[in-house]
Amino acid sequence: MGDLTRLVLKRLGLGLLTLLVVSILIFFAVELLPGDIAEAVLGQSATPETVAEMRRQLGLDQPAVWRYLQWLGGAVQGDFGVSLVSGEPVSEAIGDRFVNTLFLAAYAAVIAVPISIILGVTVALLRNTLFDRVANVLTLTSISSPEFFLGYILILFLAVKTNMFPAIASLSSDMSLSELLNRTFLPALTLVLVVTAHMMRMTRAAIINLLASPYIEMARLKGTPPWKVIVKHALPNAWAPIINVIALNLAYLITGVVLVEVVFVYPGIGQALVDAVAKRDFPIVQACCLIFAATFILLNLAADVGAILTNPRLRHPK
Amino acid sequence: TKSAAAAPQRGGTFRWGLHDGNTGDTHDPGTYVTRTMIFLAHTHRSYLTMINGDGSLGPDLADSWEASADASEWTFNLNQNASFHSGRKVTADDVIASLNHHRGDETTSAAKALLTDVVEITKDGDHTVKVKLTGGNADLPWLMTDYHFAICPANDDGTIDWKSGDGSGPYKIDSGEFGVQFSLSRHDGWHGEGAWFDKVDIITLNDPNARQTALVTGDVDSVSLIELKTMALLQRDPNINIFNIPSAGAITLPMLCDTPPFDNVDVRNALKLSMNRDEIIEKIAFGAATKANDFHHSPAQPYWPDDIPQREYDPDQAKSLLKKAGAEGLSVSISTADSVYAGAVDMAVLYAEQAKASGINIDVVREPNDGYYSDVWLKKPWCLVSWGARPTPDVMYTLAYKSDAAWNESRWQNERFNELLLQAKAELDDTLRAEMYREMAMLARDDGGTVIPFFNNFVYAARANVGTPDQLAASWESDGARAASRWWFTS
Amino acid sequence: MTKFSDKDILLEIKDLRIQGYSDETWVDIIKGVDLTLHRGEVMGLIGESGAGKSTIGAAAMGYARDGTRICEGSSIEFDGMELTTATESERRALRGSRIAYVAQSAAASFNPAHRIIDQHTEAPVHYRIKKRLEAQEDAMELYERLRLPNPQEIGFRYPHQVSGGQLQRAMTAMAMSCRPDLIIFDEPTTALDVTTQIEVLAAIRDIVDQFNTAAIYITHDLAVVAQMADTIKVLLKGEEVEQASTEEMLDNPQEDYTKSLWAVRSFKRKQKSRPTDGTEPLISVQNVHAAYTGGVKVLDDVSFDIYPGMTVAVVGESGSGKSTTARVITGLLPPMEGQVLFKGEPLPPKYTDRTRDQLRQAQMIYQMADTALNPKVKIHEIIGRPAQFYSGLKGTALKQRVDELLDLIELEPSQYYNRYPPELSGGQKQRIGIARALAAEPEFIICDEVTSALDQLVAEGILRLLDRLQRELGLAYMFITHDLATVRSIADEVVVMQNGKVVEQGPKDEMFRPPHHPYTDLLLSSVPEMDPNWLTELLEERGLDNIGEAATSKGDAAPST
Amino acid sequence: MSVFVIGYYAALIAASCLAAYFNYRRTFMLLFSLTLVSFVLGIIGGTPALRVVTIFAGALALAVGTSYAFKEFLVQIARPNLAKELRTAPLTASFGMFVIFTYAIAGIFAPVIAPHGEAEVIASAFAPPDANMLLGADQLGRDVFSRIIYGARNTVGLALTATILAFLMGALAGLLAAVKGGWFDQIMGRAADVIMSVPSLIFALLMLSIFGTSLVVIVIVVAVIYSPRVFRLTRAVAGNIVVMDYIEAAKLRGEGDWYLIRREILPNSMSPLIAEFGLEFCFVFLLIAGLSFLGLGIQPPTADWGSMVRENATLISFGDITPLIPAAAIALLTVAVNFVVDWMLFRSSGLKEH
Ligand SMILES: Nc1ncnc2c1ncn2[C@@H]1O[C@H](COP(=O)(O)OP(=O)(O)OP(=O)(O)O)[C@@H](O)[C@H]1O
Ligand SMILES: Nc1ncnc2c1ncn2[C@@H]1O[C@H](COP(=O)(O)OP(=O)(O)OP(=O)(O)O)[C@@H](O)[C@H]1O
Ligand SMILES: [Mg+2]
Ligand SMILES: [Mg+2]
Repeated sequence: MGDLTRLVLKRLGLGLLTLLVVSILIFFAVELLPGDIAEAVLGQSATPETVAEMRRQLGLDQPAVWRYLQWLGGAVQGDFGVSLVSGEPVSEAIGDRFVNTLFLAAYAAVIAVPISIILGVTVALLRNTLFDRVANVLTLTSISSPEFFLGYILILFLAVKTNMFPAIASLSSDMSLSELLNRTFLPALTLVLVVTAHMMRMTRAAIINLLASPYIEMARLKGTPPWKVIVKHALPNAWAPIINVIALNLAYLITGVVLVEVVFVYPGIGQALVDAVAKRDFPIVQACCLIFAATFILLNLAADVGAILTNPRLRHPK
Repeated sequence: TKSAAAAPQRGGTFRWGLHDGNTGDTHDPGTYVTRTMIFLAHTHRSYLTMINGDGSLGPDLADSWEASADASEWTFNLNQNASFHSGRKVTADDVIASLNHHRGDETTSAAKALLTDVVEITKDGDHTVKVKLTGGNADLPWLMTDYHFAICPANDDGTIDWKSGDGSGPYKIDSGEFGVQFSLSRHDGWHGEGAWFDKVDIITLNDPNARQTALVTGDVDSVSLIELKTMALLQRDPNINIFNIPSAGAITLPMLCDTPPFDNVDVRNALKLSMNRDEIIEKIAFGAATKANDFHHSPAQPYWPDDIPQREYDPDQAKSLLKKAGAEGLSVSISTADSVYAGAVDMAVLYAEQAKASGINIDVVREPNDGYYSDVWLKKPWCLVSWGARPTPDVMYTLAYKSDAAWNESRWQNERFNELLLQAKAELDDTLRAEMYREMAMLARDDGGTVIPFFNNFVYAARANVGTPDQLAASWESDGARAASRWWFTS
Repeated sequence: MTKFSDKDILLEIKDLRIQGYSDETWVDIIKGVDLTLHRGEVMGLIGESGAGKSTIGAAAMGYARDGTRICEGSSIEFDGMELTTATESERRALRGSRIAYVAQSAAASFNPAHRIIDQHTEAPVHYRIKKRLEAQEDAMELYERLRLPNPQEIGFRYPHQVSGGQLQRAMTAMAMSCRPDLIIFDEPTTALDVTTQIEVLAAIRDIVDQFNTAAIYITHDLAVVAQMADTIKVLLKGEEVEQASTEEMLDNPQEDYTKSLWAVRSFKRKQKSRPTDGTEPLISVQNVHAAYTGGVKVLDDVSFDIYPGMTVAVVGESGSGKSTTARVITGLLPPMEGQVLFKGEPLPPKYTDRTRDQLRQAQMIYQMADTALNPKVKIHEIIGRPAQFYSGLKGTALKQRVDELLDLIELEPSQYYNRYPPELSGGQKQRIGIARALAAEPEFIICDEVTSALDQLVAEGILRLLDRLQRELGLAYMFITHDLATVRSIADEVVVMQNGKVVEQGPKDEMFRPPHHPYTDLLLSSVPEMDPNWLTELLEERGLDNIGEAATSKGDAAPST
Repeated sequence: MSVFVIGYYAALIAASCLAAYFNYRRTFMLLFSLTLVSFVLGIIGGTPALRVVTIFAGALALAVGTSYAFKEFLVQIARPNLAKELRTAPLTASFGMFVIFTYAIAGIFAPVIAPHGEAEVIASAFAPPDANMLLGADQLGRDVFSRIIYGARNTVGLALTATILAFLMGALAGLLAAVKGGWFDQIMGRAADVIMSVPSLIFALLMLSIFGTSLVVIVIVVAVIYSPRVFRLTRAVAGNIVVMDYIEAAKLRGEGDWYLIRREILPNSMSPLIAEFGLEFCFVFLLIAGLSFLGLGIQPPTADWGSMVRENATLISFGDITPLIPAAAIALLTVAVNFVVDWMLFRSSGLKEH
């Protein structure tokens, strides 16, 4: 287990480095974006004097590198600055939203991950049958239209036509959990449909890939029933790629769902990021991107650790 | 409008879905830019004056106002009953501080340009404010309806406290999150009439589909914008009333008059003639628009000249003009973006198809939504712009057609036009003034650098149980942004 | 046939025909084989690779392997039950409980994700024969009987934590878990080295005797089957050649094919001795110490010389450092100390620092032709590439050279020129490996266990080929192997390695004459002989405990690749 | 009871009997269960439901027939080696190939096939289908069918270029990292992490705003966004290959990295890469469609399926199927590509069952 701890620490260290690079990249990318916060905030009514004045007030007249270092100095001490637009501390500005995003991601993941694995196992068992084809066609179709469109279709059938679920997922703090789950069901379902196909197909592929192994034949020759061959003998050896794809999709659920948030008016962090980019509110953009990057790094790490934990060869080295 | 005006009654929570909001919004009136903030401002703050449902100018915080003879000095008398949500009375100091917020070197207000000719603002007792101008401006009281000039409580040092969200409007903010939603409840000490609802929820619904479904499913009572594409389909729903209000908002296509080939007036006119406005109104605005005539003065504004001949689609004449200008086979590009106006890109594409008949090749360039107004507008030789409704032709012309205006988007220079603009501004005689505006319209139409296909209507909707006055204001969507204080529930 | 009465018939296969699906058509694999097996009888099934042994073994369980089907008209009757017409679930109910299977490679056939004991108890628990705990205890008992070290604990390890020989015994125990009536052993010892093989053979024989279990023992090694079987059936290309009791078969084979199998072991060539005229050794390994990064020392002061035109056999059990020595010579693993001389000149320790010509002079033929030939590259390119790379041949010259090489290894150029490696048999692949080495025109070739994955007829062919090439081209070989029979037939000198050290070296005939180093002795005596009583006698001679010893002392040995 | 209903049941039962007689068990089960289901359907949904079933079954039969014929066709024209492989293809795979083939033809010969130009305005907005316009008109009165055809060229062309570029960059980097190892491997790995950890829409927004929205930039940006995934996959696959003996043999021969990558490793990592290609291809479509959300996608009036869905997406809320047509075009292609991919995966798994 010492090895595992070492691996985790090493990866976390590299992760910090990655975060640093991401922050540099984001800072200068935002810097390179045409227009700046003053022009963005003032919009159509910007005049050169007001823009210049606003820049001065926000300290944008200082050199970019200097501003970055200032920000970095604060960030290292845990102070991610204040929103340039509203003057609110970054943590306050996006804290709640991040929680919302995590909630939606968790909601979708709790449904999608078991379903895709079960479905993946089932289609691997019934491979090349009608069921397999139909399941594949359905899931593939669901990922081949843009997610906002999928959202529209769900809204049409589940909200407008049958009125089963609310069409917009606006939240308030005094909701009970069941109400919350009901309100956010449609966005969660959309996300489920978006991520299921990928995970299901990877599960299927990973399992099928093992079916020609001698130990699978051995299991069959021991009289193990077909479903047990898949579940007990193939699946445990197929975890590594499956976990990786799950991690990738979880990362997507957290970082990539802007459009779903827009469609369902869900106050998540993706929307905040897009807005902040539009306003060139650098501290917010930076904080969002760092959160996303950290999520990604942690999930990847979790996937690698998971792959190790599910592989006895790595878990119990000789 | 479909709904009959029954007697208004009190009660209910009005859930109002608005079409434009941003997480980065603030309560600073100087940086109001999204619809959510503008509408919120009209709900929780007050202005000196307001535009009534019938389009006339009415009192808000100011009971009455009068001008000096040359219209260079104005006096506003404040309503003595007006109070902020905190309970404090509204005084002249608050008004002065609020207006000064948009003036001076330190300001970062987007409305700075509107007040450049204000010399000084003084008080005369607690409830009288005097505004002194460099020259005459007959429209100053109209100008005071501009959404930036919301009155906020003054601090002791002459700045305003905008952060707290305090105001003197009909509703006070209970809670809220920018770009998401605000909950408000009635301000009992409001000085005006109306405010029938007990509570108002303002919900930002950026996605057109989200707005429509929320309205259809009853998740909101009214929305501020309907996608024109689906207007006809939505109309079939008996539970929904659609309001289609002609406005002074316009789509313009300014050509930089100092940049070839647009420096040639014949080329400009050829382009104006190559547009089939009827088809554009039918296919892009789905009928919800008023045909424009290449001058930026709408029938919804005062002094509109109704006898100017409409310019029609005439490829042949366009061709001959081009021939005259030696610019046959003209090829130009026009920049546009989806965010300018729903269908803006389509409109440019359609225009390009129409212009082919005149032998003109228009290349449509879609620009990123992000940063359109800082990178494209005023910079690219020809682009597509959406203008909000301005109360009077003077405000509009001063902003964007005066030769030295910061936003003279077509860089059009016309001596006579500038002269007339100054004269009309200070002219208190309506007939003379109308006469001048007619001449300016002709100049803009025949010499100006802006193609104006139409004035877009405001198309918004409410559920059938929402009662509305007979006449709805044309200054903003949702009854001049004041639906919350003017509408009521019928059942 | 005398030992068993007809009443005790357990399995009767009649006119078995099995087809395999390849190239979009069904081809016959088994062409009408009959087989009768009595209770308690052990039948040896032998034949060259691809003869259909495994297929018959699986068919005895009513199981058609992936891509094969049992044709109509075949009959497989197990204990009165006709398997060809039984439903899938009826057939499945037999597997594991009444008929068990021991796979060729235990290392690959144990599921790496589960503990050995969990896999062991799966069948008894599934068939509700025993409760889990009971089954576990039974497993430990079986482990003990099979003389596995630590029988109480070893089952709780994962397969990768156990050596190959031990796994093979655990697999046998697993097959016994439901006390089946019939066990099918599919080449259970082919992947093991000689010393380990003996333990497994002994264990299998014991357990089968104890429980009076019938068995089908599949192998291609006659000497092995001689130790195990009561009757032997010889197969060739899906057809039966002959069947007889073991003694009869050994003493008096009837058919030519069977006789040819015997003849394999008679290949021998004349031993050469070192040149006495003072020629320098071609390769001289001098006091080499080596270790893999972060690991313990694998080679400890290894020295030996190889003279031009001679064959030096390096023998030793798995993990003794034979392949590592080869890696040091080729420069893949720079030594910690010591050096390698080529014609008296020191070679740079890393292959990347060697010149093209130095690389060309030492070629290597790998043990596993499957992994040594790129499956996606055509034969002519595999062979042609070294010629092109070192000699700059192009166009027709290159094609001519490739044809020449193909001729040399006795493959018809026109037929094989454009094939891919997966389209070749094991022996053919190995020949391609040889041709690739020859294409570089080296003076020295390292053969790393080139015959251990091949059946005897094919292996014999390879050895003859290598010998011929040596005579024609004057090559020197370093011949790594753990098979002493091969050493006997081909080597001039022998180097014996154990635990990274050279324990003995010298000319072959001296080495095969006692007295030996005790380890050499163990190796030599472990090579099975064609005498049915050889194993029994050997076990008596060594004593039971000694065999177990040999297994545990190298529990860590990595499977050779 | 109309003639149709009687004919319907008669045909089904006759087919079931035939299947039973000739001992096609699965066909029989399928047909007969369909018969039973049809009884229920007929009672609940009446004749229209049966008609739907018939149309559906007909479409399926047509697809099966086409796929079969197409497969035979391919087998006939292919070289012997390839033909042998093709013969093993299941019907779904040949259906996939047929669809891909059709799309390719549509894309390549778009100007010849499409009855109207992609930008040509010929009717009123949302004009219904007629003899002239198979699928009706869009919001500007352009022929939807023609735009779909042109879309095949523009969208697929763009997505294909971007995906191929992503694969070239990602695979090359992955192969190099696997072969070189050490610090190069580390740097490439970290760089991939960085790119992947920025949300793709934001990344695209930043890059496109900075470098402009020309087609070339779009292709490059999309490729950069997707290449890290390819990189990781390739690195993993190649990691398993570089330890093979044949790589060692080539290294011992003194071969350079480039030869190793090109001749030794790449041919062996093709099948997982191709499988990944199937899904990535679809994701690229969607990303490009998503770009138009930010106003950054393909320039108008170029027809692009993603944008065609987007432009009229809200109509779906009123049950108008206009946006479904381009969405179906994308879905069909995705399904088709993945059918082919499934077949390749199955082949590379080494299973031979039927
Ligand atoms: N699925 C299949 N499709 C086609 N041919 C097959 C299939 N499985 C096996 N064969 C062929 O059947 C023959 C017999 O195979 P089998 O595995 O029984 O041989 P074997 O005697 O066990 O050989 P080995 O000693 O190599 O294990 C071989 O020629 C093999 O190529
Ligand atoms: N790449 C490696 N890294 C670390 N240790 C290794 C590596 N390869 C081999 N070893 C270890 O080095 C020792 C010698 O291995 P080597 O492969 O030389 O044995 P061998 O005599 O060739 O055995 P075999 O007959 O099984 O091929 C073994 O203990 C093995 O576990
Ligand atoms: Mg076999
Ligand atoms: Mg070895």
